[in-house]
Amino acid sequence: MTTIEHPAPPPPSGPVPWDKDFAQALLADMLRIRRLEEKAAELYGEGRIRGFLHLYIGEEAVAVGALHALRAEDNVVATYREHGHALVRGMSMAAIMAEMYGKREGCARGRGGSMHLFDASTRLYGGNAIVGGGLPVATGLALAAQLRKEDRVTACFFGDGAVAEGAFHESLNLAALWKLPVLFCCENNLYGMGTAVERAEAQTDLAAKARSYNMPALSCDGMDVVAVYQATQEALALVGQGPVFVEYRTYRYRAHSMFDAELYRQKAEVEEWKTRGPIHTFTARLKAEGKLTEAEFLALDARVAAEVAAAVAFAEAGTWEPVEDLLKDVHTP
Amino acid sequence: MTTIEHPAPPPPSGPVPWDKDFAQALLADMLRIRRLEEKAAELYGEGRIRGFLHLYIGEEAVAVGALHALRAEDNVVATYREHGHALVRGMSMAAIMAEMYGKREGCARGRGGSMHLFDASTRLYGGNAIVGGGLPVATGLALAAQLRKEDRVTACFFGDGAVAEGAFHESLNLAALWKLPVLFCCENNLYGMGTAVERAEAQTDLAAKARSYNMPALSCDGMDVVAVYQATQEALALVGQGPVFVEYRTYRYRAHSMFDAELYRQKAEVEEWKTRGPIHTFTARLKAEGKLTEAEFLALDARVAAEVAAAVAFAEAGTWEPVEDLLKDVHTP
Amino acid sequence: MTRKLSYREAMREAMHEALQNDPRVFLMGEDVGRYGGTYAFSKGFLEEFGPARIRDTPLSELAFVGAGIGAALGGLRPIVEVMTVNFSLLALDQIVNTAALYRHMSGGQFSVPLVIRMATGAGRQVAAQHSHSLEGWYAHIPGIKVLAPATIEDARGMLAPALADPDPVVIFEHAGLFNLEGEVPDRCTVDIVRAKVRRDGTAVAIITYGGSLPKALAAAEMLAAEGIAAEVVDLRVLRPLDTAAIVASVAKCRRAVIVDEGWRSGSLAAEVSARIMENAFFELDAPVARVCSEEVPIPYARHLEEAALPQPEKIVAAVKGLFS
Amino acid sequence: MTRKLSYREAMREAMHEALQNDPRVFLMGEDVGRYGGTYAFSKGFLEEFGPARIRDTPLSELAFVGAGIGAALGGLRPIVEVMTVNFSLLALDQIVNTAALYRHMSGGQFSVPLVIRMATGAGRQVAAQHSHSLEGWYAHIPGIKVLAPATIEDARGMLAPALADPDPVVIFEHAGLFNLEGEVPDRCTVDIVRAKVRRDGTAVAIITYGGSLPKALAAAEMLAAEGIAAEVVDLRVLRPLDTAAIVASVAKCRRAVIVDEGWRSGSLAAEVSARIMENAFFELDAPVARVCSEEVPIPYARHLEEAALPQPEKIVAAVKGLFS
Ligand SMILES: Cc1ncc(C[n+]2csc(CCOP(=O)(O)OP(=O)(O)O)c2C)c(N)n1
Ligand SMILES: Cc1ncc(C[n+]2csc(CCOP(=O)(O)OP(=O)(O)O)c2C)c(N)n1
Ligand SMILES: [Mg+2]
Ligand SMILES: [Mg+2]
Repeated sequence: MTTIEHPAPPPPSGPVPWDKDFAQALLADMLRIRRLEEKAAELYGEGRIRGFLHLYIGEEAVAVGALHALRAEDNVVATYREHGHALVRGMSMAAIMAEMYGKREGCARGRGGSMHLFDASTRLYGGNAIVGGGLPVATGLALAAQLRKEDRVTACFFGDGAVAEGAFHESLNLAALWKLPVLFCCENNLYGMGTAVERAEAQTDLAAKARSYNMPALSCDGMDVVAVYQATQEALALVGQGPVFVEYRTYRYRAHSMFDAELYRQKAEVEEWKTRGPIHTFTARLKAEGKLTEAEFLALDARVAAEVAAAVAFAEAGTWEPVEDLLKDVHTP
Repeated sequence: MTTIEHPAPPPPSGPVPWDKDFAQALLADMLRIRRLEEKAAELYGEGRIRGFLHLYIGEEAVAVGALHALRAEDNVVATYREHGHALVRGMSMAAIMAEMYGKREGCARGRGGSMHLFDASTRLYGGNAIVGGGLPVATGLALAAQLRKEDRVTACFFGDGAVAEGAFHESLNLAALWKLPVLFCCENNLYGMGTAVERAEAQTDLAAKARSYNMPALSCDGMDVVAVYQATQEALALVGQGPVFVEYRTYRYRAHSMFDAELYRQKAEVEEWKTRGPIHTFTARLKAEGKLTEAEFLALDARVAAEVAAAVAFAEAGTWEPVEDLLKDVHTP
Repeated sequence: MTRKLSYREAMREAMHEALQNDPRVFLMGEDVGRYGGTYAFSKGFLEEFGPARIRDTPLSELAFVGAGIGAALGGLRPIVEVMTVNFSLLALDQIVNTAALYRHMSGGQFSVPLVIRMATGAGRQVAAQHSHSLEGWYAHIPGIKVLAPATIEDARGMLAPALADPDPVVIFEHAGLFNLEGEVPDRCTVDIVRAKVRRDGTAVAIITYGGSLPKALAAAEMLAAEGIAAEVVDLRVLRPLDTAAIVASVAKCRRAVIVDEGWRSGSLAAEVSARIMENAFFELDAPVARVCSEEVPIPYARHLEEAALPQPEKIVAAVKGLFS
Repeated sequence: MTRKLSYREAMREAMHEALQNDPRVFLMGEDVGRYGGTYAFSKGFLEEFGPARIRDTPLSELAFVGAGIGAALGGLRPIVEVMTVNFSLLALDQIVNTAALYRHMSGGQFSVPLVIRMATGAGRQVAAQHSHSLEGWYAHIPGIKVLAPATIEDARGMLAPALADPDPVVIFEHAGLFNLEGEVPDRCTVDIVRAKVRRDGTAVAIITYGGSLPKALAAAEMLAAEGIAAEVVDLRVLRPLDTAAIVASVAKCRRAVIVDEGWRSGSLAAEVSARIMENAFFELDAPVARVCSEEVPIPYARHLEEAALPQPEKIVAAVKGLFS
């Protein structure tokens, strides 16, 4: 194949509508995710991290733009590809790293690992390793907010692959029927594992699918943190009347998990999308607009590197949950 | 409530586009279903029939119009409300009645009862008491036809209630994605048990929902056997390119099953729909067009009554499967 | 003081009380509202408590059970009614992969105070797809509690402690019991911890639960007429099982028959038998026997259905087999 | 003549052969095609057999398993791959309420010649939602057969008879075995009826299946070093169970330990224990013991996961317990 099967969108352009501090904060978060995961991949190679590890590299603009548009009182439900969401939501890099090490100092005391990051203090309801499994739960969280008259949106992240699951259909219908404050955040990275969206969905316009539940649906360039933030804000403004669906069109640069020969896509396709990388395009725009100097970028990069190093050190120094506590937390004491 | 929640459509009108024989055959089938079920209800009251019994009374035009449009080589998958489908498809009234009696002479040797009528000889793949349960099976039957290059459509009947099930979503997507020859026949009688469609579906235009899978979708007046037949034919003409969805707008006159206080709908609503009854409106049209005389009608009615009486006699005279054969047919010998 | 109630009325009262006492409690499921409940358990609730708290759901078992989990996480105390255990298969993923795991997987951060109720069992000629008894499956899952009220008192009293439990509780209500009547105390407090001896005896322990309890009691009556004093143990709580009560009864009677409407292979009865093996082997005068459903999809015809299910006569025969 | 194969290669060869020999056979499941199979079992198949017979499915477990049922009814011989048993919960309704019941419910008119394969088991630190062992659940259902190939030979040989079976067969492939290697005969024919003694012994019967077989054999080796000659029985066919083989081994050894990766309560091990109770009680010199998974969602951390699962050391300890 010489033509690229899934061409990348044009690179993001236009002015960044934010002040320097806010813009740099978002850039920082994208970089934090990137570096954390690069390190995690390395540690996986060394056997420090085991099990399944799904990297978000390439998709950072989505979690960063979307979660910065949310408020602290909102709920977040994520997938197994959720390091970014946990981090942006406020979980410390150290707690994430320790969890991936399986250490007691991890957010879930080492019981969950990479796919199961939970944080009650930031209303992060997990990490869920069942595709589509978070959708009904998010719907119920929104039902609780509605019945308790709490001003709280539940943002539920899921992939394009999840759209084929019955859970998607049932949850979207329920949320729309009951006008629940759910933000359905579809991270369309064009593949569910090795299956391209056009080989999984008869209707590949996922926003059109969502509209069939009588709910507003938007799409945006998920490689552009500005577009993500704006679309999410726009969606949030509509959530008062019921659920809203947002499709973030993005791309995964790395393998699906750590075992994946990537037979299902072209190298050239990945390379093309990499030229639209959310971090370097945003960096370039900020620089062009005078909102970031090279020195500031280097300082930021160094801060992030230090944070990663500290997180690794924290995880390395962590302890093991005693085996006698194996049965702890099966039930509430 | 004084206004009717779910008003009936205007009565069917326009010429009946069929010759006398064909028209009378369809009328006969509607009457056969009606009388069979009236008798079944009576026998239920007497305890001759037990378990669940779901009557199709009011909806006869759907099975009759749709199944007459199909060919013998097509497959049929139905629900627990399937006496009509079995009968029109060609199962004898005697075999149906005996099955409802639990007799060995029943189509499933008394193992299935009312909800599980099966007939290999007419390609009736059941009777399924799980709402939505037939949809994946029908999809697979169509896959077999496609792979074996057989010219065979699989007609799958299901109710409005089934549309909320994940099975609906997954099956419609699969069938559309793989362009399988399935006719999705939605019997929208406005209620799933006691839940009106607008209390179950955020989008109550079920054909619009089906279109979101990129498949053609039609709606028709399910109280008019002519409209049903024509819509089904129109749909069948499109099945070559993949699945097609047809919504038959109909109404159930009786309770959902034999235990139902019908608290969820107005008596006036039922009465209004009864004035649009598929049998008497069609009878009137045929008479008006000179395609049926009163004498012919009476003769037909008498024939049907005799068929019902013979079916009851057959069932009464039937035998019980020996208890020693209880474990038969758990596996193929 | 006691009063007479049917099982149906008892469940209804229990739900009514919960809805009245705790604004966090709500009821959600298919046809719980306008229809009045499939088995009339919630008749009149919609009018009394309104549609926000008595929620008719679409036919979306996976999503509304999952929504129950989310609502519980969000601070409510949902009672989710799955019409029957047969349809709960569609919701199992949420129950097993989400509700049961949440607390442990989150390192103790989140509990799921959810009550799921469902009708179970055969015996009404509703045929293969509507006659499952899968209590044993649920009792296999760490992270949930499983209850089987078999008496009017338990039907009346088990819901309150289930709702007070911070973790998911699944309640199985056998459809064959709904019309049974019995006396209940005015203030009906029962635990959800222990099994209970429903009839004292010394010759054989008949261990059972749910819809088989009346059959076991009938068998005990028949055995009494022949001079065999059977003890009848109602497990009540299917997870975690009350091993001590099982062992105590077996140690006393030295013989045991387990009655379980589940299919024999892999039944809950197997677990009870294995526990007796492990904890009371040396107390046994005869091998423990099981009376379960035959390994066949439950047929529609009455005589075949009866033959497929445990019956008092089969229990009596099994007991006598232990003495021969 | 024999040759060396890995479990993965054995399964791959078995599928390859079936696809080559029978045009009715096709493979359907998530990522069986372009991706080459989640565990590389079907690498290269798409190129060789084409997209009509190697069908990547959307993530719709309920529908594609149900479509397998329909395709089987329609005259094909589908191999449906459910990526892991964990996700099979989403498809259980079709398996239990449709596939298993079809033949009986239709009075013998329709059979469903469907093979469903799925990976099962824990041990790779994939945490609570990806570590279930629900073989025992499936073994509870009348109308299906359940296989657990635990050796390279069985991995190579069980698919053909499963495909030849006119009724639904579920095959569990323990992910911990995929890289194991072993010798298989050139023409590999195995039955799907009988259990098999994998190591002869006289002092204790260790009865197991699937991913626990290597652990049981390791335990037997350790016991041999201490002078205890353990026999190891591989159940192989989990439904219907080969009771005769179990009883024969127990009768010979007079002591038994059952090893099962399922959670202890309601495990398949309970059924085996109950069958020994019923059929070999008087042959026993000690109560039958079980080594199962602890009753906890399987944790991610390696040391906790190891503690949660059966291990050779635990088996050895359980065996020794029978002699004290
Ligand atoms: C119900 C279920 N089926 C299959 C899997 C295996 N699996 C894990 S991730 C994945 C792909 C999901 O794709 P998508 O929803 O697009 O999310 P992405 O991984 O692209 O972020 C699959 C098939 C699973 N975890 N759960
Ligand atoms: C999965 C499932 N959920 C619930 C039920 C109980 N039930 C039987 S019929 C029915 C209503 C179905 O409504 P619809 O699909 O509109 O068909 P209708 O009965 O109106 O013909 C319900 C809820 C069931 N049989 N299966
Ligand atoms: Mg994706
Ligand atoms: Mg309906």
